[in-house]
Amino acid sequence: MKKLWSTMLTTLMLVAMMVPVAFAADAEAATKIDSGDTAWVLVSAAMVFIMTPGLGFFYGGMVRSKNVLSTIMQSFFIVALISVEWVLFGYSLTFSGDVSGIIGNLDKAGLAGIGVTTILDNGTIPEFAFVAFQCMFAVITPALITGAFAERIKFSAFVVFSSLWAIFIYNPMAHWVWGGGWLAKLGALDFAGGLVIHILSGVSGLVFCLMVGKRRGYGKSPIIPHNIPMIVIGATLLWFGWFGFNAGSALGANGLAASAFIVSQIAAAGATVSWVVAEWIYNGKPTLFGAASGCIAGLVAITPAAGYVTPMPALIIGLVGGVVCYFSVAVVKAKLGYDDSLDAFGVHGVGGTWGAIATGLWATTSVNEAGADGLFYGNPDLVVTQLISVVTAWVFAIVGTFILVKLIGLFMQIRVDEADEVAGVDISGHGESAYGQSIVAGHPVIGGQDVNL
Amino acid sequence: MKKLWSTMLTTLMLVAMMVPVAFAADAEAATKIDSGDTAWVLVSAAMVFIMTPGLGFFYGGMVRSKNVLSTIMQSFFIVALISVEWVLFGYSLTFSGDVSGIIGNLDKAGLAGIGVTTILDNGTIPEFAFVAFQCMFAVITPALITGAFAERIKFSAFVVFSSLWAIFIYNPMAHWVWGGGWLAKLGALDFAGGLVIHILSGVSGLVFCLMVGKRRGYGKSPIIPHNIPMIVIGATLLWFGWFGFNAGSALGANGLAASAFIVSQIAAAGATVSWVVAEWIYNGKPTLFGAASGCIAGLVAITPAAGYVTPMPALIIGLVGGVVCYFSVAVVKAKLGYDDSLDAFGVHGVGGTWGAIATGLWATTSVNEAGADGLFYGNPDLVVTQLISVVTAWVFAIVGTFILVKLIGLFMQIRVDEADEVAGVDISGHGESAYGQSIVAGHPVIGGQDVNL
Amino acid sequence: MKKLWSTMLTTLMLVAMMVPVAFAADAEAATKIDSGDTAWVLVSAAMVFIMTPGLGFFYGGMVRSKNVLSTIMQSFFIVALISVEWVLFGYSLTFSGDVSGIIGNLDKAGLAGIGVTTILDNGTIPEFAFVAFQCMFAVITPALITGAFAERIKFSAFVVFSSLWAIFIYNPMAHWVWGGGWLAKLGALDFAGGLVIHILSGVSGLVFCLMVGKRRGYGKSPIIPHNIPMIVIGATLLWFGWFGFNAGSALGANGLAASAFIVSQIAAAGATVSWVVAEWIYNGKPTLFGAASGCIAGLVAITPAAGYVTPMPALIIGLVGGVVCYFSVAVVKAKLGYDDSLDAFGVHGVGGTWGAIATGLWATTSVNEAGADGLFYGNPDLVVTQLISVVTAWVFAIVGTFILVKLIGLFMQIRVDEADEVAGVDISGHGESAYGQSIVAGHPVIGGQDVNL
Amino acid sequence: MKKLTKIDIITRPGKLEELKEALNAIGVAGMTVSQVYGCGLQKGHKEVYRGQEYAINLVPKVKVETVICEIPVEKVLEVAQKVLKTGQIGDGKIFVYNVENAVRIRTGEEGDIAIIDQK
Amino acid sequence: MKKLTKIDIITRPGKLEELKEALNAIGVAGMTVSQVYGCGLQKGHKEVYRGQEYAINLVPKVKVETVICEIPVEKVLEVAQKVLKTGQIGDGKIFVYNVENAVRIRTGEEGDIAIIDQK
Amino acid sequence: MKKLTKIDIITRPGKLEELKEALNAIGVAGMTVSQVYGCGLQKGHKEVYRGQEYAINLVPKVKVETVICEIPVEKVLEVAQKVLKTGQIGDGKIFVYNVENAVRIRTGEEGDIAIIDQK
Ligand SMILES: Nc1ncnc2c1ncn2[C@@H]1O[C@H](COP(=O)(O)OP(=O)(O)O)[C@@H](O)[C@H]1O
Ligand SMILES: Nc1ncnc2c1ncn2[C@@H]1O[C@H](COP(=O)(O)OP(=O)(O)O)[C@@H](O)[C@H]1O
Ligand SMILES: Nc1ncnc2c1ncn2[C@@H]1O[C@H](COP(=O)(O)OP(=O)(O)O)[C@@H](O)[C@H]1O
Repeated sequence: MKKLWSTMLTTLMLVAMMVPVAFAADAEAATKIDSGDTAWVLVSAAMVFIMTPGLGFFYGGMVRSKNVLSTIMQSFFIVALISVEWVLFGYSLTFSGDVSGIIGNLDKAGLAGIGVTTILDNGTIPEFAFVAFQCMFAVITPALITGAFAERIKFSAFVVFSSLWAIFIYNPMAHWVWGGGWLAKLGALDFAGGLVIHILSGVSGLVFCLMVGKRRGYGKSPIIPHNIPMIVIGATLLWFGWFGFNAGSALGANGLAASAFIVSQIAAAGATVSWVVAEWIYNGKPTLFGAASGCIAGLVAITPAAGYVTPMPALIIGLVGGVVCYFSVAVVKAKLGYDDSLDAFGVHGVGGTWGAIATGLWATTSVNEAGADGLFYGNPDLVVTQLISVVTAWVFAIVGTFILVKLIGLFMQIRVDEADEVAGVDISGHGESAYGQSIVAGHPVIGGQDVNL
Repeated sequence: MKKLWSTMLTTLMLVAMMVPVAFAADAEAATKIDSGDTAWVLVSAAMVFIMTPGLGFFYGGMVRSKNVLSTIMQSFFIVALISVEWVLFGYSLTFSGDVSGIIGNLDKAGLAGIGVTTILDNGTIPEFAFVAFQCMFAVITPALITGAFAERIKFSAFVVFSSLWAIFIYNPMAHWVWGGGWLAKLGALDFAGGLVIHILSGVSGLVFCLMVGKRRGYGKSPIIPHNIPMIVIGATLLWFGWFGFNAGSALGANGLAASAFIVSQIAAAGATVSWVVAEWIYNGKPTLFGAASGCIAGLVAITPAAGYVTPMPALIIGLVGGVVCYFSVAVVKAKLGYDDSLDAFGVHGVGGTWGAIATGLWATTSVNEAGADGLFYGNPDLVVTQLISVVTAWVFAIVGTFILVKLIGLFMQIRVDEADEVAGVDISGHGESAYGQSIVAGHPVIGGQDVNL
Repeated sequence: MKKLWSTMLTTLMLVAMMVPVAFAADAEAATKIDSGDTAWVLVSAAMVFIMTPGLGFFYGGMVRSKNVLSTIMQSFFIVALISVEWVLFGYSLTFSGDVSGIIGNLDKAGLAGIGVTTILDNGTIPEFAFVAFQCMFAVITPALITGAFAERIKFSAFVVFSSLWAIFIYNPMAHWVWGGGWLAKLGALDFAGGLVIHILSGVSGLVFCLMVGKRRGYGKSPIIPHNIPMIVIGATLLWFGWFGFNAGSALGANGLAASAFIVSQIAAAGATVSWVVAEWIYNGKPTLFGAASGCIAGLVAITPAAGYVTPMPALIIGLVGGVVCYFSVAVVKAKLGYDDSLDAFGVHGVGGTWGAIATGLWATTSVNEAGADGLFYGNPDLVVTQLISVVTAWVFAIVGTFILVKLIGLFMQIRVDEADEVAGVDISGHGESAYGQSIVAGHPVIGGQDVNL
Repeated sequence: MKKLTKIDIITRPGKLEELKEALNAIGVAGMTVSQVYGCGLQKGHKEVYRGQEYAINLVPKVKVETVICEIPVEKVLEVAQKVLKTGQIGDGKIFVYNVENAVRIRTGEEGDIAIIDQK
Repeated sequence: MKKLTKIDIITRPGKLEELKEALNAIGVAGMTVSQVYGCGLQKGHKEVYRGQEYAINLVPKVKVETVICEIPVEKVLEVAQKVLKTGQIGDGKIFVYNVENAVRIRTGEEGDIAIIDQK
Repeated sequence: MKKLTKIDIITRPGKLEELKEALNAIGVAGMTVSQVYGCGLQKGHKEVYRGQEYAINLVPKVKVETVICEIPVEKVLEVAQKVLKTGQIGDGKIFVYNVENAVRIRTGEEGDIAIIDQK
């Protein structure tokens, strides 16, 4: 790469001696891989990768110990499942060409036509780096949904649902916003995925949990987290990875990336503080679980705005995001009585909606020329566009998930049997116990019969 | 960014054809963002970020299970609290201008005047990247103190103390050393924070724990770590993040960064080996807790020296650091009888002091022209400067913390009540249990009264 | 660095005006540090670092709770032990010069002659960055072996074995393949360590566990994982770090790195899916432990091929790798009856062998000109070369480990006493309990006698 | 001193809360609960780790111990059965023992008054 | 109703599986197991945390409780001793108690039939 | 054979070490300890998870079981009360039971000698 660069440079210099070259040089430069940008996007991809297992721990700590493996499994397995889907169809459907603004084509199915030297269109990084980075986004989105139906779903139904949801809900929506589809043309702003990721997953989770019903005992016996440190490990990995998520979405190591980085930190910090303060006032005690929830709420809220807003608005977005999500999980959910087990909707659906609207309020072209000015910078139109895109995401998630769940229900059982739910999905669905106790005797079964080796 | 670069390049070349340009080119180059340097500093910021929750696990594993949440909470919440403080005042007080060598001004309060295109003075990275990177340093420093008073402090007192300490102790000291204050002018070397971070926090911790008194039962009943694997998870995240901490302090992806990286690894390795060997000889068994403590001791010791020393001195710094810290926590603490719960002083105070002195011994300008030669490179002056700065940090930490704790004690209760300490701060202070047991029955309380949904 | 670059540039331009410079420029460029490449390799080193403690958790979760600390300790301490060995001798023996194709010389012992400005031969990064990156490889390899003899080895014997193995087995083999030794000259391809790391460690583990015998109770009483979430934390850190491992091996942030990154993800995903599907069919349930094992199997299999194959072959390599490793641990091991405690051989030995052969099948110069074409690209010779190198690695591991274990057995006890094995190696070997229970009473012993402070 | 009787109830963990409330309702307020594992007619389950299958035949149960004197034993047995009976194997057992004496540590009271709580 | 007897066996955790099988073999199928810590003649061990030494004198043990009626107590004692005896300090103790009554919750059966399982 | 008596002491976990030492001092060396949860007069506490409040009414306690014969029961009761009494609700209870027999597995000794340790 370096050789290419210097050969080019030399040629360039020779040319420079003879003709006015300002534009030529510009064009040339645009077709080169920049090693710094590439390093940043590759690291970001790895950081976003770790978010999904991290989400597994975040969710896994919240469930009862009899369901922790099934919960982590949903996030962990989805990394594999959707990565395969993504390289086979997903990437192509999302980012290759455009069919009537609705969906991409299949030209890049199986990553056909992309090679080591292929550079991302209008980018400075290898297209493979972009494929990998976006793969991690495609992976985490359906994983977020799993919080809504945790502790009561059959693994087989989950696998089918997640695959179909990725293909029929995620890929189109991502195409509309990021792949040059109709929402992109409309001017909707969604820097790192408020619409595509958080609203879509949160609202889908709400629909799914309403359709599948409450966990047995919900509201009667206490269903409390079995391991709060595990929740915090998850939140830590999520927060860490989110820097790649938001700042990596600049697709280069530049001022915009740095700006997205700092505003993400500010919003996460603001929401952590505001969630904790809210519960301190409302429930009388500040909690670690609240702090861990707050940072996620803040990061969700800043996600769509990360590349468009300045630090102080980010602080407001975070502060408001923390309080709004707190009330939606602590008060609204209890009032309405649905069982969104781990608050996929309360945090991602609500936080994402707030973030998408806030983008319409505080976006400014001083941060990002490719963006737009929001309401507080004199442009009320952006709010309207953002509202349209929010409604679109809600409606698409509701309708799509409803159809998918109904459809799958025709062919297979979605919810586990009562006895299995009582015993716990870890044992009944996976044949494993999270915390093997020395006291739990038993004996190895070999070849189907008991033996003494 | 790339376009800017090539436009500049072209212009440059045209100029080059007409005038001698050596200096001009230098100046020009200095005002550009380098994508590789930016990528490295952003990643480093994310890596330093993860150290503070990591510290939460490191500390959390060491306490009894009834206090694990309150301990993790102190580190986790501080990330949010100090990030907000940092962008509002801290960054400006530390790095904006200089008022009589003592403190910065408030010109950059709320990050005013910093934009996406603002480049760090004398740097090759966006200023936002520097703000974020330094934010993580400001965050971890007060978090380190929490190890000294773990298991017995009210959360409210902790919040007030940490905020005031950050503003009145950390910001000035960081300004003196890194912000162009009087210690910087004196020539004190502190590459990544031996003085500013480790001595300051460790000594402050010692003062605080002496003022607040021992934990109930200390020395009578065994107060042993409830989860050593959790300690190791913390140590792992700390070690990982420390590469960003030390090598990121080069503020670029260059030879100095690589050098700081390798010497950090060497010192960490040396101290791990020497701590384990010391306890093997002294207590008869090598322990994992010892290994996890040793690596931190080594990393602390190399922190001030990381950008100034070569590999073999780094090995000595690590080996000595491990042994010195081991004896300070295993022998000296027991002899003196103070209750620094998790050895904030024994590891950070002692290790940081050793590192700052060692920098005076082995620093060499062959590693860093911006540094100085130490005693073993023929310059005894540096040791004196280092000793002055060490004494300064100790005195400032002692006086500052003493005043703050006294002051806070006037307005609020610092230590939890006896009954709350016995029950554990998790339940009494936060209303949470770390490890929810299925057997712990109870029922949901809704709207203040029992209901059966 | 930037200044150097621009000074050079200016000089270059002046030269450019007078002479034909194509080659000169090339040569010049090759001797510069590229900040993007450096950033990527430093980050990769940190990522590979975290793999070894990660391995500790991966292995630690699989053992019984009485042995978890001793198991994590083996991985954690090895980071320190081998890092010291590496900077003292290992790096020099592996990468400095070449003595008859067999081993390097000692010119760079103690990293002599490497400075802040030393650039890697034929590279664009500081040599220190390469030293650090390769250090992490040297560290993880003996750590992988520990899975084979977990739960029954004395720590002292482990320390001696690991040190000798690193010097006499790892360093030579790494030199043969990567340091310009005879296998490199033969044309063997091993991008990130299928031969050097996985076959070598896996086969050595098999030999060791056969020599040391089964754990007491193996096959009679259930020896089941004590903490599956801990296994998944380990697998997560391994998967995350593996991006640095494989893509970092490009030694630059370029198209090859991006390609290695995406094929690693694809293979890991493929193997996770195929392992889970295999056990679902064979044992009736899909498990999280299976998913965590599958991703590692896939990553092992793609390691040697990562810089030579395109995405679709990577998918096949992963899918096959998952199934092959599953059957080797679930069926073959049980049939043959050896006790490779945590399947170091079944996953690394078998997966590494498959990957090395697969490289011979699907390597293509379209991905990497420095590589070669494999069987499916019309060149059957590569398979032969790969088979020779696989056999070499097996034989070397078998003979070397056999000699080392016999030798060590002459001087010290390798296996723990029966009573210690029953009590657990944590207490008997390290004097620690992983999970301190509040109920486990006792009292502090100070100065060898009981006191009441 | 009235006769003191200890009743051990071994049953499914999920029923604990209900049992506790039912016993409270008839005046049994004091009890001591522990986590136990049981085996009997109820089948255990199979677990699989890396393809190796294990028959796990201890099932998690909860044990409630309560010492009573005023409230008739039959009443406790009746209430407990009512709450705990599902008719499925594994509902558990109740065992009744004689107690020789009881002490309330806080007050030093012995015998029946040691366990009679005045609200 | 035959006399009901409860036997508590406190022994090394590693012996549980063998004990359970041996008891099953003589017809004792129902039992309740819990994890306990014991102290007695058996020495505990030293643990060290950051150089501070602690004498830990509670040793992990397992407690097996079984209520029997048809199978003679002696037989159970004999079988248990055979399986559990290693001759090393710490083998544990067996305690025998009288039981006044037993109830099988699932069926409401009381007395001896409550614990006699028909296979 | 002297009469064997089992004493169950249920009390606060933090008092375990002191209790153990006090009992050792009067010659009670053997005991078996387990972790239990109790409810009674002592109030539980409130926990809050994401704004949902739960009344947790089982309090962690420790149960010490010791079978004695030579040492008088009253002495044990007295010593235990002395150590454990704080006067606050939740100090716990002591229950005394008759034991029919005891066996030391290591030696096969039965009855009182099974629990008399010669130092
Ligand atoms: N003889 C016994 N002694 C002690 N505990 C028993 C006995 N029989 C059963 N149990 C306990 O009761 C539980 C339920 O018994 P089980 O035979 O499985 O079903 P059921 O109570 O419906 O007959 C067991 O898991 C065990 O804990
Ligand atoms: N008097 C006792 N009361 C209750 N449990 C006892 C008593 N004596 C011993 N135990 C239990 O038996 C276990 C073994 O006793 P110990 O004296 O260590 O060895 P041994 O059984 O070989 O004499 C102890 O750990 C304890 O759990
Ligand atoms: N009737 C009882 N049967 C069994 N255990 C009891 C009984 N009453 C109390 N306990 C145990 O004693 C503990 C303390 O009792 P509590 O009523 O809270 O306070 P106090 O002992 O001061 O009266 C309880 O937590 C419970 O474990």
